[in-house]
Amino acid sequence: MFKKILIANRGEIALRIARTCRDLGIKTVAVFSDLDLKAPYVHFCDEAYSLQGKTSLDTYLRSDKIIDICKKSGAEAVHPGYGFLAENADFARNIVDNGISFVGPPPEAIELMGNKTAARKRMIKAGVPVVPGTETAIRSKKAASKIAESVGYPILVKAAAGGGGKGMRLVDKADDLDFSIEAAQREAGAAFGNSDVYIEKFLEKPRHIEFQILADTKGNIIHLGERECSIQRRHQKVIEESPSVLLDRELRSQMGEAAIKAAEACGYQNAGTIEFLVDKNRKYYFLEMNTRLQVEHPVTEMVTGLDIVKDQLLIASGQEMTLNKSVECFWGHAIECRIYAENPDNNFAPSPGIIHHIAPPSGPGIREDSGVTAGNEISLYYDPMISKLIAWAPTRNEAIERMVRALGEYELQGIHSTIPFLIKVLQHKRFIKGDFTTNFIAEEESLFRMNEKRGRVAALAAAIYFEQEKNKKKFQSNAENTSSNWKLSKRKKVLDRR
Amino acid sequence: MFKKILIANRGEIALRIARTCRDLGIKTVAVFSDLDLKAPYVHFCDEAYSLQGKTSLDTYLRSDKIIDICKKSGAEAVHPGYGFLAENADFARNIVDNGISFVGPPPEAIELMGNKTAARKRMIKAGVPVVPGTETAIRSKKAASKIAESVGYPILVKAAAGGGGKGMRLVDKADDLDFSIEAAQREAGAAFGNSDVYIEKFLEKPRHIEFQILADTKGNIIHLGERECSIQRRHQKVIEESPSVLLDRELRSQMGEAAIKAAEACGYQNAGTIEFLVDKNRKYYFLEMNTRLQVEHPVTEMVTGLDIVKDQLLIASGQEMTLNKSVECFWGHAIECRIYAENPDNNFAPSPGIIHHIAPPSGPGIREDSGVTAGNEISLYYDPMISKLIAWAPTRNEAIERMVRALGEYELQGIHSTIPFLIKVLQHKRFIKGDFTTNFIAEEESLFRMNEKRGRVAALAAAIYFEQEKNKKKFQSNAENTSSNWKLSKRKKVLDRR
Amino acid sequence: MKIFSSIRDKVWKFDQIEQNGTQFLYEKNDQIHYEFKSLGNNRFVFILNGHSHLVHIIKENSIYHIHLDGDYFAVRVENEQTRELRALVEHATQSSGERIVCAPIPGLITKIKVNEGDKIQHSEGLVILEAMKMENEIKSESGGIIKKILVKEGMPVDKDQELIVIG
Amino acid sequence: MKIFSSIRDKVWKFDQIEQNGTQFLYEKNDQIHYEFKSLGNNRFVFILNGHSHLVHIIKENSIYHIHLDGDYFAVRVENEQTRELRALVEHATQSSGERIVCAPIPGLITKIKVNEGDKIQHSEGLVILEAMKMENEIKSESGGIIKKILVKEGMPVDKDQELIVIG
Repeated sequence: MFKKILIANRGEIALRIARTCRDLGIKTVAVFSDLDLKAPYVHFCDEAYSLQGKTSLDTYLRSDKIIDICKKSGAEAVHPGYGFLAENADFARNIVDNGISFVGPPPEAIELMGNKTAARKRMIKAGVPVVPGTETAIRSKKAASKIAESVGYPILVKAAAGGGGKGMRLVDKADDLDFSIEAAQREAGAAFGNSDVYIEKFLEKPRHIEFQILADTKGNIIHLGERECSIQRRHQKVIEESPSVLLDRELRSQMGEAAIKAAEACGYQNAGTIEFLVDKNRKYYFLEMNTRLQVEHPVTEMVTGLDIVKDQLLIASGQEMTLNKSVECFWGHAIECRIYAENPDNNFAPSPGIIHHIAPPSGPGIREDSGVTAGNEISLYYDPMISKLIAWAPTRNEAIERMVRALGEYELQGIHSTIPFLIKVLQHKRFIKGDFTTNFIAEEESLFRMNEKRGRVAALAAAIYFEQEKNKKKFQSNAENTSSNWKLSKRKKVLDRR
Repeated sequence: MFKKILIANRGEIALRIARTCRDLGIKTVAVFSDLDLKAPYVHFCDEAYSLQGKTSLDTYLRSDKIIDICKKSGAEAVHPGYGFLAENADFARNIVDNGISFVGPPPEAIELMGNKTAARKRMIKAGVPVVPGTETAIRSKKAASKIAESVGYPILVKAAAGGGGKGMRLVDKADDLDFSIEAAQREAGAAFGNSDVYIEKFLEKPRHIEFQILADTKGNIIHLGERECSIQRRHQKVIEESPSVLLDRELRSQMGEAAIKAAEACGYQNAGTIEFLVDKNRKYYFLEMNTRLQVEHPVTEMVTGLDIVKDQLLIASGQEMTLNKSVECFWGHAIECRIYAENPDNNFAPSPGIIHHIAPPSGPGIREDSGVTAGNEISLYYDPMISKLIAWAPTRNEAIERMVRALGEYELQGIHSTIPFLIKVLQHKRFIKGDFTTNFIAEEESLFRMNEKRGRVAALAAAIYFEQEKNKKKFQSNAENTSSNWKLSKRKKVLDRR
Repeated sequence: MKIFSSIRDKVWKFDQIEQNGTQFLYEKNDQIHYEFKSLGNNRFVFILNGHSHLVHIIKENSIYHIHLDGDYFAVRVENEQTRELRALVEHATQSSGERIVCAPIPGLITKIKVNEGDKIQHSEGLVILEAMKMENEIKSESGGIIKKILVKEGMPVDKDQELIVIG
Repeated sequence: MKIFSSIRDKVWKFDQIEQNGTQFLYEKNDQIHYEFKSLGNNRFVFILNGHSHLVHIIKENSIYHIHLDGDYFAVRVENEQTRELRALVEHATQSSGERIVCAPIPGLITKIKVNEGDKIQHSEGLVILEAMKMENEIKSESGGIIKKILVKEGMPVDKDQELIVIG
C-alpha cells in the first residue's frame, strides 16, 4: 500500500478521501487555493501545500503545479476525487508518466468513455443496450432523417464531444430536424471545437439508475448494486438512494451484468459507475460511464458496508479488492441529500457568503460528509455543494423519516441552503411511494409552496423580535440622552417587568 | 402506538429518545431544570415544560412534577431514559397508577432486580450461574467464615441494598473478615438504611460482558448479543463494543440463553441488560440486571440494525417487537467511547464550564449521540458525560481506526474532556489485541504518559503564540502613546514586513 | 399598535396592546401566549402555546431571515407607519415608469442578451450571470423598452448592483 | 531572546533571533520553518516543516491550553526574566514554610478529614469535594501540620479557592 498520497481536490471529497487514508495509515498531502486555507480538509491532511491562486483554472486544474507538489512532498499516488481533473485523460497520463500512481482507471478508459459516440459504439459491440439512434456522427441530412423516422420522434440531437447540455437539441417533428441539426452543430463546434453531432431517441420521463463497479488489476470485476438518482433539477442530482424501488432481483441482476460487460468492454480498472436510463416499460439503456468516484458513493457504502475509497486505493496499489463477487443483497436502505448553497425560494440562485454558525445533525442512522466549518466562506469560484447528508435505516420509509428529522435538525447560518426544499421533496407523497421520474421536480409546483402553518410561526417570531428590538432601542436612546437617576430607575423597572 | 410521550430525562439520552419519536411520528414533551433551558433536547422536543429548580432532587427526581406535566400536556407514556428515576420502582408504579404507560419493565421486575440478594436467589433458582457466595444476608460470624472458606479468599462483602461501591469491602484473608463485615454493615446502614451484607467470591481481573434483552407483552423474549464493557475506570464504563473478542459462537449462545432465562425468571418485559463477569477460564457469572435502556445501547444498534428505543415504544404500547428471534450474527463491529467533561491529566477531576466552540466529527462509520451545543454550560449539578461517539466498521481493527480518527477530529473548547485519554486507550497494543480485563486502566501507567512528539509541537505553537502576542502588545502601546504620523508609518512598515 | 408580518403575498396582522405596563400580542382578538429567549448567536427558543421551536433570526434591513424547523422564511415586518410609507414609495417608482433590474446574486456577467432601445416582453431573458459554475439567466419582470444598460460582458457585479433600466 | 515552553517536567528551549528586522525561531541551532495563521475562535493552522496541524490555543495567565491532533497539553511559556522571577517566588514561598491547598475544581465540600493542628503525611486525604455526582478526594502534596482550615463542610467553593494552610 502507498505510504503517502496527494489529494488533487478540495471540499468534502478531499476530506472524505483523507479520512479513509487516516484509517489506513496513509499520509495525505492537501493542495489548496488562496480561498481554501481555512477549509477543514487542509488541516486534516498531514501536509498542505498552497496552489497560489484563486480560480479553478489557476489552482485545482493546474496539473503542472500538482505534479510539482507530488515530487516535493514525495507522494506516491494522486487521488483526483470528482470534478476538476478527475476525468481528464491527459492529466492521468501525465501523472503516470511521472512515475506516480493514479487512483483511477487507465487513461485509455477515461478517453474512450469521454467520447460519446465512441462509447456508444463500444457498448453496442459489447451487447449493452443503448438508447436507439445513430452509431456515429451524422454525415448527411438524408441519413439523419431516416434514423429519426426509424427510432421515432421526439429525438435528441447531441454533440459527440459534449456534456452539460451544450450542443443538444430536442426535436419533436420531422419539419424541425434540419434546422436543429445545424444549430446543434454550430453550438457544439463553438463549445468543444468539434461540431460532430448524433441522434438519439428521446426517452420521456425516464428514471436514472446507475451501477457501482469495482475492477482490480487481478482481473476481478464486480458490481455493488444500483443507486437511483432520478430526483434531479436541471440534470443535477439532488437526492440519491440505494436500493431503487423500481428494481427487483431479476432486473438488478440483468442490469448488473450489463454494467460489468460495459466496464469490461473498455478495459476498466478501479471504481466507476455505469449510468442507465430506464423507461416506463422497465427497459434500460446505457447512458454514460463516469470514470471516477461519484458524489453519491456513500449510499452504496451504507448498504454494502464497504469503504469504496479504500477499495480504490487497494486497486491502485495493485492489491486485490475487499470482495470478489458482486453484491446480491443489501443491508437496509440508504438515502443521500446534497446540500447546496442555493436559495430555493429564488430559483436556486447561488448563495455565497460566510458560514457564521453550523451545527450538523447526528444520532441513529445519520452520516455527514461535509467540507465546511464555522467561519468558512462559500465563494463564487467553486461548486456550491457544501455537504452531503446520508441516512440509513432497515427500510426505505424509516430512512426517509430519519433524513427528514436530520435535515430539520441542521443549523446553518449566513447562507441560504437547499435544506427546506429537500424536506419538501422527501415528504411529497409521490417520493414516499417511489412514483417519480427525472421530471419530478420540474412537474411538482407544490414543492415550492409555502407551509403556511410554519409560516405563521415565523411571522410571529419576526414580529416579537421586531418589538423587542424597538424596546431595546428606546431604552438605549433614553440612556444616552440622560443619566438622571429617575430615568434609569424607571428603565430598570420596565426591564424587571419583562 | 402512542401519540405523545414525556421524556423524564435530560442531555444526550433525552435527545436520543426524542429522535426516535420524531421518526415514528410521536410527539414529545421535554422537561427541563433552570440550567437546561439552552440544551438541544429542549428545542428538539415538540413541547417543553420547566421543572422549576436546579438540583436533580428539585427537578429530574421529582415524580410529582413529572406526573403533573404528563397530565397538563396529555402525554400517554413516560420514557425514563437511564439514571434519575429510571430504576425507581415506586416511580414506575406511580406512573402506571395514574393511567400513564411506563416505557420500561413492570415495577415488580425493577424491585426484584434492585435487591441484590433477592436477585441472586432468583437467579440461582433459575439455573443462571452467579458468583459463588451466600444466598442471603449474613446472620452470624460463624456462617460467614464458613462460606468465605468454601468459596476461597479473596472475597467481597457487599451491601444487599447496595450500589456505587458503598458498603463494599474486599477481604484478602480470614483474619480481616469479622472486622470488614462490621465496617460494611455500618456503612450500608448509613447509606441505604439497611445494614444487610452478603459474601461473594472476588473475581480477579474479570471481563465485563453484558447481553441486551428484549421482551414483549406477547411472550416473545430474545437477546441481541453481547456488549463488552471491560474498559472501566473506578467501575465507570469508558469504552464499550460489540461483539466481544472473547466470545465465540458457542459461548455467545450459552450466555445468551442464560440471559434470557434470567429475564424470564423476573417476569421481564421491555429492554433490559444482563451483566456478567467472565473469569480467566471463560466461566461466566451473573452480576446484575439493569432494568432500563443502557448508555451503551448504540453499539448493539449498529451491529443489529435495530432501533432499541423504537422497540421499547412498540413493546410499551402492547405491540410486537421488530424481531422474533435472537440475533445470531452481527453486521460488522461497533465501538462506543463516552466523552466526559473531566481532566485526565488531573486525576479525572470534573471540568465544568461553558462550551465555547464544538465541532464533532463525522464521515464514514461515525455516529454521535450528543446532548450539547456551543454556548451550553456543563454544570456541577449533573453527570459529566457530554457525548457518546460510536464507530462502525466491517472489522474490529477498522472500527478502532475510525474511532481514533473521529476522536482526533473532535473540536471542543472551554472544558477539559477525556478525548486525549480515550485515544491513548484505543491505540494501546493490549486494547488492539483484545487482551484486557476490568483492571486495564488501573494497570496501565502508560496511558497517562505524555506523547513527547506531539508535546514538542504544542510547546512550539505556544512559544509562537506567546511571541506574536507580545509583538501585538508592543504595537498597541506604540499606537496608544502617540498618533504622530511618523510613528504610525513606522508601525505600518513593521506590520507589512511580517 | 399593529404589526404586519408578510411572507411572499401572505400577510399576518398582529396587535400589540399594553395593559398595566405589560405588552400583550393578539391575533384576531386571541391573545398569543409565548416564551421567547435568546440562546446567543442569533438563536432563540420560541415556545408558542407549549410548542417548542428553535428559531434563527437574522435581520437584514426590514427583512427578517427566519430558520425554523428545517424551513426558511423571509419575513417583512412593518408597523402602520412604515407600511404606508413603503406603499407611497412603491407607487411613486411605478408611476415614474422606470424599473431597475438588479443582480440577485454576485457573479460575472457572461452575456448581455439585449441592446439599448430593444422592446422586450415579460419574462424575456436579459443577462446571463455566472456564479459557482452555473449560468443564471436574469429575466425581465415586465415588458417595456431597454432604456439603459449599466454593465458590460465580462464584468463582475455585486449583489443588488443595478444592471439594466427598463422604461 | 530565549523562550522556555514546559509541559509537566519537560522543558523545550527555543531561541528567538532577529535578522534584518525579521524574527526567526531556532531550536538547538536548527531554524524552525513554520506557518501560523489564525482561523478565528482560538483556532490556528500551524504548518510545521510542511506538516499541517489544527491547533486550539486558549491562554489562562501564563498557561497556554493547547488542543492538537486530539491531544491536550498545558504549556507554560516563559522568557528568561519571567522564568527567573518565578523561581525566586517559588523559593520564597517554600522557605516561608507555608503551603496553601486550593480547590482544583468548583464543587461542594462534603467532608473535611483533618483538624487544625493535625500532623499529616504526604498524600494524606484532606477534604472531599463533590462535583457532578462524584466525590473527589483532595490530598496533601507534602507532609506537615494543618495550620488553618478556611472552609466548612457543606460549603460550595470556586475553582482555586483556598481551602487549607499547611505549615
